[in-house]
Amino acid sequence: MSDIKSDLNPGTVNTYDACPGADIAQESPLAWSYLNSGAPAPGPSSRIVMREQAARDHLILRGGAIVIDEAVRQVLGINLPARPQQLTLCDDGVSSLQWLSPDEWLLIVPFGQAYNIELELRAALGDASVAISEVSGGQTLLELSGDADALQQLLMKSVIYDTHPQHFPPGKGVTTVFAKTSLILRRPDDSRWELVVRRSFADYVYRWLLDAGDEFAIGVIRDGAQQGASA
Amino acid sequence: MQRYSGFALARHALSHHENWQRQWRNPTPKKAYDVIIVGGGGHGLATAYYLAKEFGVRNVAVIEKGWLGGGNTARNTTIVRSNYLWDEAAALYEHAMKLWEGLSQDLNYNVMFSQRGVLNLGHTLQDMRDIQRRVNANRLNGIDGEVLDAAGVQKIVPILDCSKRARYPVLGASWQPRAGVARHDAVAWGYARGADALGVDILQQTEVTGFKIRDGRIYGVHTNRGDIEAKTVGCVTAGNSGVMAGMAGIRLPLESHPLQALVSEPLKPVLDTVVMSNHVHGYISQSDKGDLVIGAGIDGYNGYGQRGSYPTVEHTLQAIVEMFPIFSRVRMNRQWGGIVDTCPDACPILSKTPVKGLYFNCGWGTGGFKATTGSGHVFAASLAKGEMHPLAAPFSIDRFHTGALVDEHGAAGVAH
Amino acid sequence: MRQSNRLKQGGRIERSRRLTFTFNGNSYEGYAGDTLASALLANGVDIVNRSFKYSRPRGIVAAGAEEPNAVVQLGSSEPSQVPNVRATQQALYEGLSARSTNGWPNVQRDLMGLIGKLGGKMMPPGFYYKTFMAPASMWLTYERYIRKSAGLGRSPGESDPDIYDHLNRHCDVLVIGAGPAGLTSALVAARSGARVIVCDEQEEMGGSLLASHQALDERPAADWLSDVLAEMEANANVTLLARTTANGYHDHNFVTLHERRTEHLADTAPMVNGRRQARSRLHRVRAGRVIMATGAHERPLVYAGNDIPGNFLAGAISTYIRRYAVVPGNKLVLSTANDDGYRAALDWLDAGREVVAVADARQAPDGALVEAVRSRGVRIIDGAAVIEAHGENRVSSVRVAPIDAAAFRISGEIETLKCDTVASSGGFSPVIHLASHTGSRPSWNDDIIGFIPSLPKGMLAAGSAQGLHELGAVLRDGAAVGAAAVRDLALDAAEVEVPQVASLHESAAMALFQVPHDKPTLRAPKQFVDLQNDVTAAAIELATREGFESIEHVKRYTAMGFGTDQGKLGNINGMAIAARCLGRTIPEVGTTVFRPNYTPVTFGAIVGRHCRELFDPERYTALHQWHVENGAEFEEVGQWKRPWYFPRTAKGKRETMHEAVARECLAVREGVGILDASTLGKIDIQGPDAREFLGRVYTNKWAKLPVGRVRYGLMCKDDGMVMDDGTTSCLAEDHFLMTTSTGGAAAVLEWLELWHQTEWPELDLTMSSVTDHWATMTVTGPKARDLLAELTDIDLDRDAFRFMDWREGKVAGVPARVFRISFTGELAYEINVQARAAMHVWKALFAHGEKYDLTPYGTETMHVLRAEKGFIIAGQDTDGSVTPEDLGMQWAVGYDKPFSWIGKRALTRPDTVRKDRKQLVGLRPKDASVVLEEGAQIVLDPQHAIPMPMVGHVTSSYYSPTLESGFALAVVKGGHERMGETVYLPMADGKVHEAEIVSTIFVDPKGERQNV
Amino acid sequence: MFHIYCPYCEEWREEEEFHPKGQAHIQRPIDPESCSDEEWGDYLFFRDNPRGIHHELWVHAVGCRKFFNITRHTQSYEILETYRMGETPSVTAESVKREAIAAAASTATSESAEEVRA
Repeated sequence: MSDIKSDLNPGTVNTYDACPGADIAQESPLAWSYLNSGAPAPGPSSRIVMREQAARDHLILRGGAIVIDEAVRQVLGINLPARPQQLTLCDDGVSSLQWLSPDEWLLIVPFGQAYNIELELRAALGDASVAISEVSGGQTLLELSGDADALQQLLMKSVIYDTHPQHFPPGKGVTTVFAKTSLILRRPDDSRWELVVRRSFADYVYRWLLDAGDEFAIGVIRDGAQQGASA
Repeated sequence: MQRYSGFALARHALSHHENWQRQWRNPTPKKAYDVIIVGGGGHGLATAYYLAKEFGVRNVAVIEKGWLGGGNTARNTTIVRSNYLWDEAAALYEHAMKLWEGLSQDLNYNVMFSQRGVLNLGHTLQDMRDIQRRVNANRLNGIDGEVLDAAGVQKIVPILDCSKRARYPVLGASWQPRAGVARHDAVAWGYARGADALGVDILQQTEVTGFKIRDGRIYGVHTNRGDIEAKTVGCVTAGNSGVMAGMAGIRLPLESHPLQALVSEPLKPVLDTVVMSNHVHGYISQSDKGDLVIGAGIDGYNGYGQRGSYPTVEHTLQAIVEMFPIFSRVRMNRQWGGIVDTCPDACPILSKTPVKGLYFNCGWGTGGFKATTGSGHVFAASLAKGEMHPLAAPFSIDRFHTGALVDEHGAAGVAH
Repeated sequence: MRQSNRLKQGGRIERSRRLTFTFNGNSYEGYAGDTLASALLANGVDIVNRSFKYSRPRGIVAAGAEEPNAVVQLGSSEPSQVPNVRATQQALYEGLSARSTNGWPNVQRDLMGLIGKLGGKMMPPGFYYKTFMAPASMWLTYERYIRKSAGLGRSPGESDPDIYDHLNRHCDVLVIGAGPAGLTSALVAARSGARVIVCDEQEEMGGSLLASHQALDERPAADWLSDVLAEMEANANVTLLARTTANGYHDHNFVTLHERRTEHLADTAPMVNGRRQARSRLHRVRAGRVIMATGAHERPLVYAGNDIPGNFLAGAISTYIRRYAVVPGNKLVLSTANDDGYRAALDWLDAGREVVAVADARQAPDGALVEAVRSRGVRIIDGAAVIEAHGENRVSSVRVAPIDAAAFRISGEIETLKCDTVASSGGFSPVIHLASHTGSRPSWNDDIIGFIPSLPKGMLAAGSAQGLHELGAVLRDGAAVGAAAVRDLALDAAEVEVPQVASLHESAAMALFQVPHDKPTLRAPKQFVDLQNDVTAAAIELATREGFESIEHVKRYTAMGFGTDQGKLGNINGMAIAARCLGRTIPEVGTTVFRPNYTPVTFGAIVGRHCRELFDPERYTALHQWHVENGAEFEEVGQWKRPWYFPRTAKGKRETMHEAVARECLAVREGVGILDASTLGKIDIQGPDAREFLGRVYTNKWAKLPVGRVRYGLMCKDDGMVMDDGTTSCLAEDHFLMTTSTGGAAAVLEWLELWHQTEWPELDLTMSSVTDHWATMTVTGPKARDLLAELTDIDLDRDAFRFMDWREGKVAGVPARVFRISFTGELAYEINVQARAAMHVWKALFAHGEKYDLTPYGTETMHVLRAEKGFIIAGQDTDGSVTPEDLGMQWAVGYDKPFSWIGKRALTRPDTVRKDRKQLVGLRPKDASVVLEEGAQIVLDPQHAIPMPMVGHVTSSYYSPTLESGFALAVVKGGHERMGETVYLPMADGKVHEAEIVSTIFVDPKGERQNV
Repeated sequence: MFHIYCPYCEEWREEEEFHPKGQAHIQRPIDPESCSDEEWGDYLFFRDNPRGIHHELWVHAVGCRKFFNITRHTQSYEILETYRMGETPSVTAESVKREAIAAAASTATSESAEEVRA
């Protein structure tokens, strides 16, 4: 292409570090919700605690499992979760990689790392046709912890997927229907569930959880809310 | 035919009602008829009735594999309206409406056609544009209609939540006062009684198993009770039309889908008109018995099972409770499903076919009941004359090849 | 009268907990553990309602879901009203307040009853089809009076104070019914390690065991019951749900269970620890196997006067005596055709009351129960039945006669016996409703004299639900079925020792439905089949005489089975009567079909939490808070809340929409405005074949779009009709960013995936939605460049950053992509930043924008500005019947592209090449002050008679402050060839507007302003 | 409500996660320009509508977003098979008919043949 601006793009795919710097005031998708619906603090009777982990970068990887597997082993030091519904946690306790479809994975990494990881992955991938799209601004991670029975009940009220421990052991994650929207539901370990929620639906999900969780005196820890810049 | 009236009722009461006659005979099939109608639902029976009454064709058989009026006629939510968008559809449905308006007297059978008005609610600016477009077109087509604002709607239906609190507040509505509801079973029975009295043979429990076709022309049908001959055959089998067409080697652009409905327990009168909403997706009226009659949406998959998926019912009741919060503690008694044959443009097929003498009347989708009268009338005219009636002509199968669709989706996205 | 019918001992009630309640305004007492029905009977209340059609007094006849009469209005306040509650299924609670649903002025002395008596003769089935026809204009008036008598209870007049919820459940085995069969099957499944749910509609689990005489392993049935329940409660894999009715069986073993969580406590749900709890809950269960252990309903006999209060089902008598310690009368006559009916006589005797006689339709019955009754000195009349009950408000005597059931006649002398209570038993109908919900047709079985289920895949039936009768057999069957269910699921079935039950000698039951009368049915006193709908045997006979021969016809003509009990009591009797009248067998008349629900379910429970604020998601952009704080009015666009306009308030006066929009429009045309465009769909497309793919899904060309450039694209379906539009930017040779309309975002992505996955999988590309990732802010107007220049490091020089270019750089310190595209016709920059920094950038723009009077604008102004430029909105200016050519957008159609892109072929069909298709044009009203109505129809001759030929309609119409005139876009037949012609728009108020057909571009036709 | 085995997620999932997309195996004509209006109309609008075994295209919309095929009976609603794009069904109306005939031949009773037909 004659018109290609080399400063704009040297390769066949555009990579661009669009992460707002740590000095920029950032808002999680729940900023409006905290203001509008409040955030009940967890109390002694709270059987469920909700906490947003906003300070994360999210990447979608799409392409063939074999080439991506090699690249993630090289860059992240983990195997690609190649089985359906598989969720793999990284050693840093923050990053994770999740199967979304036979050619699609969700990579969650600490805030500000998406661009460098994308570059490293692309370098490792070489000419392989793999797409990497950053979606950090478009979704957030909600963490639910507390009494296992209450959590189970809350999830049964909200998602149509079978969340019984026999059917949903740690290390699993699914995209499913949540109330009248969809989200990714994951179980990183025995103590927590995670919801990956689209930004524009986050307020609905939040209000739903407060309402459905009321009988368990659900509480909200807000310290994750504005962490984007400081993480 | 015994005349029905209040006086007749009193007279029969004196003889313990022992002397009422059959409403229709149970005849033995003849070898041949001038016209065979396949399908003894509302549309088929109406076709036979008008053939005999208006067009002098009385040597007619209606062949029904089950019991007459037992298909969608028995399963719909009984709404009758004619406020369709496109000229062709509006003309056909308004023709039907005019026949509805004298039907009880014409049949001497009270079909309880009750012109209590139909509201189509608008909840978005685009809804309101569509409503204005439709009402303007209706008016110039001679069909009654009015655009109401939210206050106007509230006046007609005080129990409707017209507040700003709603997720999708009511912005206004179209209002057709002449529209309403009718007693669906009575329509089939009234036409059956009327047709029978004029000499039409209604053959129930008789199943057409094939067509007798030679050299591209029809000569009759095979049935489980033997062959029956006729040189004109009209197929009016709704959800089963695709299967019937297959027997004649014809393909139709139809898909048969489940359409669900439900009723509440009977309640003292609380809702006098029909209220429909495309946007929150539900419609409701109250029957003379007191049941709230509620329509659910069409299911997206093909199905002949006379049932659909449960979430469709859930979504419908969510919409009803959103519109009428006071109904939250009312209880749902029964749900059921019909099989609707839908066309790509949400309009029917009234058409000749490549087989000479074989006609189809189908594809009414969710709009079949309200068209019963007009559909029967123009189809009878077409069968009697061998040429499609002018009101039926735009609905030929050809349109799917020329592209001349009559696309009512924009105006009639909701099932009813 | 204080619980005069309550026995001193026995029952499962808690005598220490006295409860007060009111019925029809009178105060009564009962006990915890009572149902409303048992408490009313305990207090000697005979008349609980008036019948629907004839207004006859009615009493309680049954003890469960099959009760047709005792249907009451519950609720002590307006919002807590519940219509049509069956008293037999309503637990008593302190303060319960109930009323009869019919009866005027009251249920005891009802005036309508007079009309029913006098006019009843005039009301055979279907009478309304035969009258009220003249004159036609009077029907609505007649109907108003007919409607007055409609309905049972009434709707609340105020909104529901309660909440409801759903639980989505999954299990290996769902057991429906916790009677002897259900419990043994559940026990096997639970011990086998399966995930088990057991539900039962009653207040207590146990079913028939709760009132059983029989010993299990030589212990009282209740002891075995509590052991089993305790074991299952302790098993973490078992969920026990009492007060929970399985209402609907759906495809692939999906079952809805309705759990009444608080209805036994109060009419509004009490708070728990200061928090609200759901009044009732719907469990949406997906089960590996479903075991239908739903038992059987007793059938009453049909005889004259069988609706007078004091007529009961025999089994109901036993239930009231044994479970509730209530004996609802003094002198009993039993009419039965089987041994089971005798249990009522035994219980009646045990309660210390008199059994006047037993009329047994069979000759010489000798079963153990028969002999037990005989041995207590009760007179048993063989081969006889109660043919008629007498009494006004309570049975006072019966006529008993020997009958010849086969010949349907009285075969001997009739005698009259004094009594106040009649119990009847015609046999048992398995409760098979759920099995037929998905269309399976049950079949008639002569051995059990009833229908047995034909089971859908994945469902098993156990115990009396499949016609078993004897308790020992029922228990063994339950265990066997439980084992079969777990084996189906590839589990090893655990051993369970089934308790031993002494087996009783039983004499064979006889098929008896309608009892003959000394008069023919049409002349005999009313013999009721469906008590709730007042359907009599005569009505069924009349229907068959009139040609209604299928049972479906009979039901519809007579309304039999359409009540809230759905014919549980009467339908089989009705079928048998129809069969008798037609000289056919029951299976020849038809089968019985059922639809959900088994018993009615509250709308609220089905709706669950999906109401009020949670009815449907509201989608917000990252800037929503700012919009709210700045007074925006919102428009619904799909699920999004988009700012519609931003009215300002000056000197206490708030702008009208017209004023606000005019101000916003001028700000953009003359200064600079800003729009939150974040809701546009955005799709990130990567891969070597991305460009080829674009060429196939868009109508225009993409082969040569250079990196750094943006192009407008139009998308059609394969029928040639426009479906969506938007811009797509080339980010790199193999990388594009597509935008779609707000409403079309999800559908377009699914559409593109459909083509890629199913039609062209060989194309190497992937697509991901980045709609929510990027926030989009459109800065537009002549001063847009000046403003943006203050905040960005991007070179904004008009030649370095041209119209339809995009660039990367920082805006307000945030990395951004900026697109120089324009939907307003003015100089415009669409700034995309990650949504988490959107508010920062937006606020920074306003901080710098103050000196330019940066004006936020909403969708309304956006629409005016785009329409002035002739830009379409897909879905507003198109409706699925408009081609690119109809829009005059041939410039966006690549006729010579090598691949036959989606929609191309359809453009050459006869109808799409018609010259007189409706085409998009501009309309200029002759009177500049007129803003045409959107949706107004366009005619050429406004004098034409109705129906008036229409040639098109207005799709978009606004007032333009720039033109100082109304203007519109419209589609008009052959419009492209009619420039300059005058058309007319006749309105509802009689006015006829005149307008001129003009170009769709009203402002800056050469496009110079966007290119400055 | 259907319970659907997603051939990509390799799990049974609830119908609410899926959208039906009409008849499966509709092939867009390779060279649309050479199609007659009749052929193009057939491709656009005419679909099989059997009472019986039907091959349908569905998408796991809330899930892996993959399109796949379902072979389903439109009267009983029983799902006989799900299979990935590009695969051919192993159960068809013809195969079921063949098996029914074989089964009827192997069992002497006419009753079981009746069942198979139903």
